[in-house]
Amino acid sequence: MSKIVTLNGNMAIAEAIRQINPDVVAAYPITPSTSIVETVAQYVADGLIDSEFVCPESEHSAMSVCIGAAAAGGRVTTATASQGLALMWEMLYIAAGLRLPIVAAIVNRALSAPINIHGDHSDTMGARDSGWIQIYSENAQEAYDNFIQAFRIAEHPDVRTPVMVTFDGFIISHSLETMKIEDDEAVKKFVGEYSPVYPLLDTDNPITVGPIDFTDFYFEHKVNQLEGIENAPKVIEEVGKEFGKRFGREYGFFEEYRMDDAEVAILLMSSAAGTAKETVDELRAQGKKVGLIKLRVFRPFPARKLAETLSRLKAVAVLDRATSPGAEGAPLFVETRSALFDYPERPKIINYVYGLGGRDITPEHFHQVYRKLEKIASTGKVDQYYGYLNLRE
Amino acid sequence: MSKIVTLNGNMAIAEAIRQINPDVVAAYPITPSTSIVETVAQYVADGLIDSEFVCPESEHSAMSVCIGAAAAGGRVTTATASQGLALMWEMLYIAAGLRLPIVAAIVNRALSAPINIHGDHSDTMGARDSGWIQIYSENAQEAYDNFIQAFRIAEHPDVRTPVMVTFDGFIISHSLETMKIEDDEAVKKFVGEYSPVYPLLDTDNPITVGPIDFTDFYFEHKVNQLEGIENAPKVIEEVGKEFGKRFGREYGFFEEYRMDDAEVAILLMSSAAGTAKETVDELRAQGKKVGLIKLRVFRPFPARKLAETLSRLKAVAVLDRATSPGAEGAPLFVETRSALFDYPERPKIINYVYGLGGRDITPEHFHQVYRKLEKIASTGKVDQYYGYLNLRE
Amino acid sequence: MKKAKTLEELKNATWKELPIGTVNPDPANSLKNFTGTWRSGKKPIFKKDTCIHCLFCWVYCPDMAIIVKDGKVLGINYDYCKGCGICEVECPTKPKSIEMVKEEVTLS
Amino acid sequence: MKKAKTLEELKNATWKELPIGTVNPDPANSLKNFTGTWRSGKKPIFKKDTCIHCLFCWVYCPDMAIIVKDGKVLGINYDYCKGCGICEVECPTKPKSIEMVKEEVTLS
Repeated sequence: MSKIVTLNGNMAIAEAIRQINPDVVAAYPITPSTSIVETVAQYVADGLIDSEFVCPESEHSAMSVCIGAAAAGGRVTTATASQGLALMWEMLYIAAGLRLPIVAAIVNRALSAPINIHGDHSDTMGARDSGWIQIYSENAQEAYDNFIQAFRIAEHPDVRTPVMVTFDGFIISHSLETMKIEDDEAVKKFVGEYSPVYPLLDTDNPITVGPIDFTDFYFEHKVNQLEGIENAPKVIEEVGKEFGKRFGREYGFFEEYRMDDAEVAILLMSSAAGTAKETVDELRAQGKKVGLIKLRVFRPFPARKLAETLSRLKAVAVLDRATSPGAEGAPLFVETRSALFDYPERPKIINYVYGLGGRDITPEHFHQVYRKLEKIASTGKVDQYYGYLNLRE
Repeated sequence: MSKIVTLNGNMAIAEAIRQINPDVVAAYPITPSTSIVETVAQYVADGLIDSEFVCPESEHSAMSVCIGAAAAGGRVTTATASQGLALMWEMLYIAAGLRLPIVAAIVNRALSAPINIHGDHSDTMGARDSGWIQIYSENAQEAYDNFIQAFRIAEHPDVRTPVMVTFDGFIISHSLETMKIEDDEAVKKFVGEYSPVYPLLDTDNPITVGPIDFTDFYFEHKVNQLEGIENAPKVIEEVGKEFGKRFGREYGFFEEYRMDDAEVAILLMSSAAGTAKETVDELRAQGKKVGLIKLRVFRPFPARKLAETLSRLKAVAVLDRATSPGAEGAPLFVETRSALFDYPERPKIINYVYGLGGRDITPEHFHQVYRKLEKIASTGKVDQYYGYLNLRE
Repeated sequence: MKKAKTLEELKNATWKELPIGTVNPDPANSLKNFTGTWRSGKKPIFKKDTCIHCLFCWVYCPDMAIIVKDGKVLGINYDYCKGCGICEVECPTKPKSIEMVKEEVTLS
Repeated sequence: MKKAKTLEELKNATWKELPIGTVNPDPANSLKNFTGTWRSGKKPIFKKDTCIHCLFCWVYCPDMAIIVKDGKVLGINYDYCKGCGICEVECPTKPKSIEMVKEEVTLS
């Protein structure tokens, strides 16, 4: 039986880990992801799960343990944030290169310097070339749902690629929310048994993984790796639909909120979508044709689907919770503009950076953005393509 | 007196470090950058320079030492490659966030897995959000010239931002080349004396750097940081012109090779430009209107200047020596398409990934690309926007 | 060598007004950050009669809550005591010279 | 549990034909990689008369160039000797039981 409970994002992930009971959990505590790992350690100590819990000396080592355990043939998970993900960075590429279906919960937090423990997306955006699938969650319910689906996606024979499920630090990780936890057996059944492809522990078929690879094979191995993430869209879609059938909450690449006859829209990810939806409702009540697109899957980037939806609009504001210093705009903006390049009719697109280091974003700021979009839609002119929201300028 | 010598890329950088005699050099050896650090260590041991040479236990620590020494007020440099840069990744953001004008020579090498020691751009492309200025070099001469200019750019009062100067592993780092080394005194004079802004060793004005910064100041500090890299274009241009006046080799954001009346062009970076130029010459001899753009400065990305040049063309092929798994194309391609977004008349743009893990690229492959571009230019049709060069498919 | 603005001058500063590189121009400003406000549940009581002034409490305190003068422990500075209790744990005397006692906290 | 193709089958393989995850299906294939071809300048000569079979050379050799059987050093396997000379340095006998001597190399 599913049950309605009050949990925060971290507790919801810990619940999912308890239900899935992975073979190995290797993690190093870091704010704001600590309570995930702490709770799982308690579950192991209490005998609720029989996962091998490894607490190494750093996040670099935590990911290394995950890689070793996954290469051995285990179902493996971890959790981290910010500097923790940054210290794992070298090993992220190795997990993906070895096609190991590790699942990681990443609690988004700003990167130093200066030190800040609050939420923004600079950590996972910085890992956007690492080869991992990236799924962003609006709230604790989505974090829980996405984390469960992540195992199915990562472990699918056509994918075999690691997945990170992210949600905003403190705003989601530490705020209590009324949500649904599904029945233990139903979750176990949905996730299913894991069957590794080339486990190192299969001593009858000895292999080497990650060997030295000179100019004669590296290129082929890398393109072979890319096939996994290129196969992911079909699987992400199937798993999202099946999850919907079983549990009543269906997932795709992005959520379209009141987009049917929208002329202008905001595109963003994660927790700010909640506030944005309220603003959309207010403006819709006034008869304005505004909508919202909440991107769920950033890697693989659903460029064609997204471009198709955006190309029908007059003006779009892409809201990034990260920067790409020296680039012409933040990451989501750049990839969105690029995706629309070949369309003869394109909306005007502007970019706002918001919420760095956990800075609040409120309905007032969304109103400001929609006012700007309406002006652009009516005049056809963009005076400034890039700006900041709620910054002291 | 300048002199003509035969050096490889690493020796050229070591020569520049000898001439500049920085206060601190902190580095950990890694293929193919090792001989830079090895040679500098020898220079220190032989008393040719009085730099403090620190050999820490990892690249993470090497960058940490650089940060400490630069915050103290020193002129600081390092060198690394691939997994070394990957292990520094966490600290790269901190160097940039603290606005420390560290200069690093990065010898481009493919990232694991699988292990490979040859050249591609996955390492520095993965650091494109770190806040560092990135300058790519075609050959040893450019590596030397760019490295010298990097100190002027990094230390300029309006910039105060770290700079990485990159060149391709083995192809440039280990291949001998006839090049010009400028006079010691002329180089010292060009680079000038370094005057830190807020040195920690200024005990009369005690300060704290990199403190904890909550939601009240982090956003402002980050945008304040961005000002440095946004001010860089003017300084990069001035320094490149001044270098030209003093030493006869002028530098800008990109080199246009036979672009005057070109209708199609290839855009790429680093060592492959040499081979591409030969191919352009061959095709020009046949009367074909083909050209080449070799991008030198990737961060800050010269989006406006580049778009202006490209917008006049019929078709462009962007050649990336890195991938962005799950994105719609590789990094240089995505940013180039995005830069051209607002132009009513845009060239057709296609993307090729080449040379991963050091795979050769030869004139034959450039001919293949130009043939494709001519077909696109004449038909106006793109059948496939993304592909690989010299891959076993 | 630039003279940085003080923290007071930087209050509500825009991004343009901040010194570059996250420089905090106000040395030792952790004195102004009263971490004692984080304390909840228990607080340490110093008992001078049994104290042997080994300074273990001072060494182990993660903040600056143990008041020491001329090598002698004088008491607790509650402005900086987070209530972690390590001072009591590490105190070697019998009975302990620092004891954690219940503290009623009024949430402001 | 999938049976991977052998390295021989994978020679000149396209990216589509490779096993996923950089799996190398050929265990212990470093045996086929003759690192001795890297050697230049000097090679080790084993002198059995003074050898005390302490196996220091075997322990220190970074490759598999020291031939040992039943706890006894039998000689050098030049297929895997890169010529680093650590065996000579670490040999504790006087005179040394391994000596590095000049080797003429013909570049192929």
